[in-house]
Amino acid sequence: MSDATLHQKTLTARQRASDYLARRHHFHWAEALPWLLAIAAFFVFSNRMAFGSQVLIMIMFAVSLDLILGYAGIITLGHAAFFGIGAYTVALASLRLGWSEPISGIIAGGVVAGLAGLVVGWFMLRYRGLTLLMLTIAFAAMLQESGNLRSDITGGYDGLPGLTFDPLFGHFQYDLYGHTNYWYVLAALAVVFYVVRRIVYSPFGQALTGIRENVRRMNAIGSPVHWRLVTVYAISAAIAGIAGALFTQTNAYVTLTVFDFDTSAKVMVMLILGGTGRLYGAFVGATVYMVLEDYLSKMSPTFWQFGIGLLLVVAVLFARRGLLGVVESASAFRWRTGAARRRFVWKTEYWKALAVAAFDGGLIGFLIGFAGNLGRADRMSLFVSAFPARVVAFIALGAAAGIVINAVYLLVTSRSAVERPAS
Amino acid sequence: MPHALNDFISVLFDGLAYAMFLFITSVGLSVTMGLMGFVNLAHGAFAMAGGFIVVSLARTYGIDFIPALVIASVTVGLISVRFEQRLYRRFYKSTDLEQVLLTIGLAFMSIAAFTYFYGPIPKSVPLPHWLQGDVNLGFRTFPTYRAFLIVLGAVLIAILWFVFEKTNIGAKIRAAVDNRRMAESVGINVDRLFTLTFAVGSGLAALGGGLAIQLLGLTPSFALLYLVLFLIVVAVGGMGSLKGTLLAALVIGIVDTGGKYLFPVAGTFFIYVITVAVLLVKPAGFFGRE
Amino acid sequence: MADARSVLELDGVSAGYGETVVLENVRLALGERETLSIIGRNGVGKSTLLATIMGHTTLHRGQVRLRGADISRMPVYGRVHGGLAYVPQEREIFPSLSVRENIEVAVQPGAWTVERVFELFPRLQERQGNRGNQLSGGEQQMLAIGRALVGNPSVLLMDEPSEGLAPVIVEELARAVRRLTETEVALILVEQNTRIALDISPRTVVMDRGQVAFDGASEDLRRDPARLDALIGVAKA
Amino acid sequence: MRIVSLLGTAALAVVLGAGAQAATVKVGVVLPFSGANADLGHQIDKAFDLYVKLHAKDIAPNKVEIIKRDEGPPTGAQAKTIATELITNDKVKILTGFVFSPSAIALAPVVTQAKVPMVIANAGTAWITNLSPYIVRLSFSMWHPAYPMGAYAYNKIGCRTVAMAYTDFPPGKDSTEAFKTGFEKAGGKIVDSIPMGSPVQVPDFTPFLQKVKDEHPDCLYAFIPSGAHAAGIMKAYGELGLRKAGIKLIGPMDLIPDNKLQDMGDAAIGTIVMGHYAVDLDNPQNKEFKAEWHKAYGPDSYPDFMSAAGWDTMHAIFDTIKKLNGNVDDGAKFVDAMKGWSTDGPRGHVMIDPATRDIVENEHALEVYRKPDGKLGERVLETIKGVKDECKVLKVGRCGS
Repeated sequence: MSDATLHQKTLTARQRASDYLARRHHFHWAEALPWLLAIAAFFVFSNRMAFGSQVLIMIMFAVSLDLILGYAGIITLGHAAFFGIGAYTVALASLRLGWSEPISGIIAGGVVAGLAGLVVGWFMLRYRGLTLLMLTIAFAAMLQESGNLRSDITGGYDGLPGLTFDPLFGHFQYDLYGHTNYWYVLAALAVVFYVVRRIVYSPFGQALTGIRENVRRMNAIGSPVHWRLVTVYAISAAIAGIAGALFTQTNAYVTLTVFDFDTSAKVMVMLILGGTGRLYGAFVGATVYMVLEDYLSKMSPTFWQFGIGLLLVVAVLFARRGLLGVVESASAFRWRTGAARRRFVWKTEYWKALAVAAFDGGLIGFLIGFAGNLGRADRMSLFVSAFPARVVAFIALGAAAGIVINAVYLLVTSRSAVERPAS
Repeated sequence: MPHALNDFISVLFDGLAYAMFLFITSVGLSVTMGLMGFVNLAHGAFAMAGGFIVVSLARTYGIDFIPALVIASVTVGLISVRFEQRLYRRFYKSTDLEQVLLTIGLAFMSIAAFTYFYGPIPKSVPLPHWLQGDVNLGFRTFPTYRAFLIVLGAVLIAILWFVFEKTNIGAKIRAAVDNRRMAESVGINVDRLFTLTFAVGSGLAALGGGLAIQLLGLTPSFALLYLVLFLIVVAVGGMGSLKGTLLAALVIGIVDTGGKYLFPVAGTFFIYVITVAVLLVKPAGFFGRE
Repeated sequence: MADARSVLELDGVSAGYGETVVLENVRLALGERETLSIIGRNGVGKSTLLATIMGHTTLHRGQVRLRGADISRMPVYGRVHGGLAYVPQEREIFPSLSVRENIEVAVQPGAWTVERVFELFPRLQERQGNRGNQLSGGEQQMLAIGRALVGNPSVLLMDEPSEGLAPVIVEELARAVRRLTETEVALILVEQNTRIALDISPRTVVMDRGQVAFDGASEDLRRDPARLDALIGVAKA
Repeated sequence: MRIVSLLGTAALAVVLGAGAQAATVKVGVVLPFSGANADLGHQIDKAFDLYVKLHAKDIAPNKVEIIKRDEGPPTGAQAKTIATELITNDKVKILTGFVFSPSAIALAPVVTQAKVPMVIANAGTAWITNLSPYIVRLSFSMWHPAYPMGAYAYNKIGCRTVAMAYTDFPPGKDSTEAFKTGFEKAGGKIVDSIPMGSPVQVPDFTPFLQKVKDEHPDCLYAFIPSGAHAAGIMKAYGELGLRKAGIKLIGPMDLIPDNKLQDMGDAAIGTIVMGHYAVDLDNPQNKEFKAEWHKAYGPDSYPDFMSAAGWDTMHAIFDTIKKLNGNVDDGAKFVDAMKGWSTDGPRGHVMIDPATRDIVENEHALEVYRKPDGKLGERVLETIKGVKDECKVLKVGRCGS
């Protein structure tokens, strides 16, 4: 094959690829849905816009993570570093330089965080897997430690209070209800999201997905893997920085805890929950997580974490590709036909599985009942007297729960087995 | 005694004791991640469970600290078998992200559950008399509990080293870490090996949790609070490597102690500096496979 | 050919990696103590065939039977306990185990012991304390064979044992393999080196695009080079 | 009957509220109920609940409705969001709780804008009350115990040289700064000041205390958050044998929170702290408080300095509601009504300084000893009456603004 034909061939391939991308780039009508919901939320929950703004900020933060985690396959537990850099950029600019114009402020936050991402990414992105994970954690932790070391500048863990920002466009004041903030953050999110969407569906975005799928091959075909990764990392850092800047502006306050490991872990959990590598996964994940957290912590300020944990475990058991994955498979789902339904028979395996589930549920129930006695009672007598009835009740409850959960699991998984092309 | 020498001995001794705690608690995580490729962020929850069982046994039943430690490790080890068989096994072939979601969910649940049963107040446990006070080694005294940690750590390391390096089962574990597919192809039941090592790892974590009561204190947030520390030990040592984990625990333990002793202003900075330095030079950790 | 005395049978096997199908409707039976070579061009599914017998692939259709029992759903280690052994193409020696440990982890009760392997490959005995990753290619191949033998298999699967080795070593290995054909064990040998393959086994299978293109006496192919060339497609041009 | 009791309590209120209906006052309680510092939140929450339960009748026919929310981690952000919502969505008229200073700091502009009083039950960074005219603090500032401790340590305990060790966050710096000011004024010498890591994690305290041991000062002044850190540092202190080496442990009351004291064991005996409350404080109000507490939460649960402040906080809120006869819509009026409020509570006599809206309370030098019944207790060595926040008196740093 001559060079010329080869060249021609790549050209047409490239042409086809860009046609394909252009097609995918068209907006699907369903994509308007989250935005319409966000606007509707304003009118329905107009008293709760302080919380609403925080949800939008977390969505933006999760989108930034999706860009590197979902599309480039970079696993990080230190993304709070860039969120924090953005947050402190606007805080320090306002406090020390008197630069209080909000929109230029978030741009500055994005630029500073992006530059930091560029430098750090250049060093770190030679590594992958656990090594990279630990480097990202260490970077965020070192920023936090140095911030505390210079608490004369950063305000340490008491933070920088009394930040004031100019009215938006010199006109809109920040009200107590957070209405201005909500529109402001929503607009920022829309702009950022548009950019991210462009990036993802560009040839650059496709190259990233290629890197995620197979680094070695991308290296072999001469793709500048490292620089691409660094570039996307910097972009992601910049967006995280913008989210952080908005965080500072809407709160008018920032402390060093923005760099916490918890912040990084939480945003990652939100994203995986919603579904990685699908843009709107960040919307679903962040919203579901934060609304549920808010709801549960209202219901039980002390034990709400149990509900969140359960959500995550159940989500990962039943929704392998995140919550958005469920929606996608639901839209492609056809209810079993009569023939398929008949094929679902209660085999002995299922009975066995249910028996095991009952045993496990009973075991857990026993442990809970038992531990409950151990933890609650500091005296033996209570333990002895309350032992039988309470523990037996817990065993029964656990066994019943085990059966129900497993039955549901079996039904769901056997359904997907039926869906497979028949042999 | 010259001042500098005294400093040096202090750092070495305290660092060693701390390192032993880190090793005991982290080694299970290292093997889980190395052998099964499973990111178990609920490892700290097993450690915490061990700690609380020790508290319950010692305070409710008046069982001595040492037997309580043994019972707690064995119990948690056994319970972890069911977790592994019923829950974790489904996720060996899943992505890291799903494993993260599952195990962090479990950690959250455990925090809330233990808060419910034990409350949020830090727990303590009565130590036997022979573990209190100082031991005099002639030239200076050392806290007995720390000395006990060092001895216990050394004994455990010797046992683990023997099992891992000198027995057939150890060789099988190493084979499975090297190449799971091939290990199965020579007839090793890797699933059962996983369950076994997972149980031992969780049991050791529980032991670490019991030992931590006296060292760091024990509250339900223990499940996630020290997770990063354990991950650091695993990453710096190299996943699945026993001697790597030991070396990492020693380096982290002694450097952290030395840093706090000599330059307290820099706080925990040193741990991260060491982590970054080691990983930049040896990305897979001291004894990890590239 | 699938008579009652076959030790291993593949019955209408379609298999591959994940959704991809590499093998299609493969039928094959191996008699007790029989030796069989599989040849064919690169990428026609020879290695996949062995991997499928071991249980490393996704079986889409068909059955694999060992001594008449269906092992299609049996885990890999179960198949080994049932009498299969595998020498993979890349040797896949455990790098962090010593030579002796590499063999010891695979031991199943039976006639083959560590000592007997050392008799077959004296060179391994000399290096028994070395780590697996310190061996030369030929030594690794010997170790891989020895490791398979101590499992005391009734069927031994060997994937291109001669690949990438110096001719002298290849000869030494070929001698060892010939000695094995005289023992109790049945042997399936995937081999690039057609000469060695036809030489070692009386029966040869030629594969093409995931299917069995020829299954018969090696002698027929040896006598008819044109047919052989046509079958293995000889990509020399 | 109800009218008679009303008449007895506030004649003026009856006149003012003649036409008014009985009001339900919504009070938002923001405390850390989950996370590493959950036990601090629970200590205060229990006191709140107890007070509301026992004294609901005091404000009849008005009622309070308590809405509890999780303060979350000490970031300020979550507390700000949920407290803002308490105001905008739940329409609470009074905010209270706040364990962490960042929460109070973050919220200051909000309460100023919303004109909702914020009654702080713990957060101790000294300058918080300067941030908004709607902030009233019933607990303490770091300076309350630490500053008088300086002089007391030099004059009464006999500390000539002191090493300070503190958790490296603003309250820690505040507390050591205050102690240092008082101590150096009295003539003492600080030999070292050791930051012991961030409040995020409980570290292994041994290296820090080993350093102190090797420096051999007369006394060790330690500030740590009163949760798991307190238990940790006491263990390290005991284990390293610092007391045997002649180094006395002193500090603010955070060092020996009453609900963790029994677990601290022999190591704690001889520790001298400055504080506004101890379970063993001998006054009738405290005896009653303690009895009710044990009745409600069992004999092994103890109130501590945070609970005592929580009790007084709710007391002040109730008294003010009563005083205004339930007309609490005007936040400024509510704060005005609180100024100068005083009572004899579990802590002894306390008063809200009208000038600073901060508490004026007694500080006690307390020593840990073993009681005849085998339990640990705290005995009062000396009481300093009517202590104000000296940070604001001396106008140190941000306190001056």
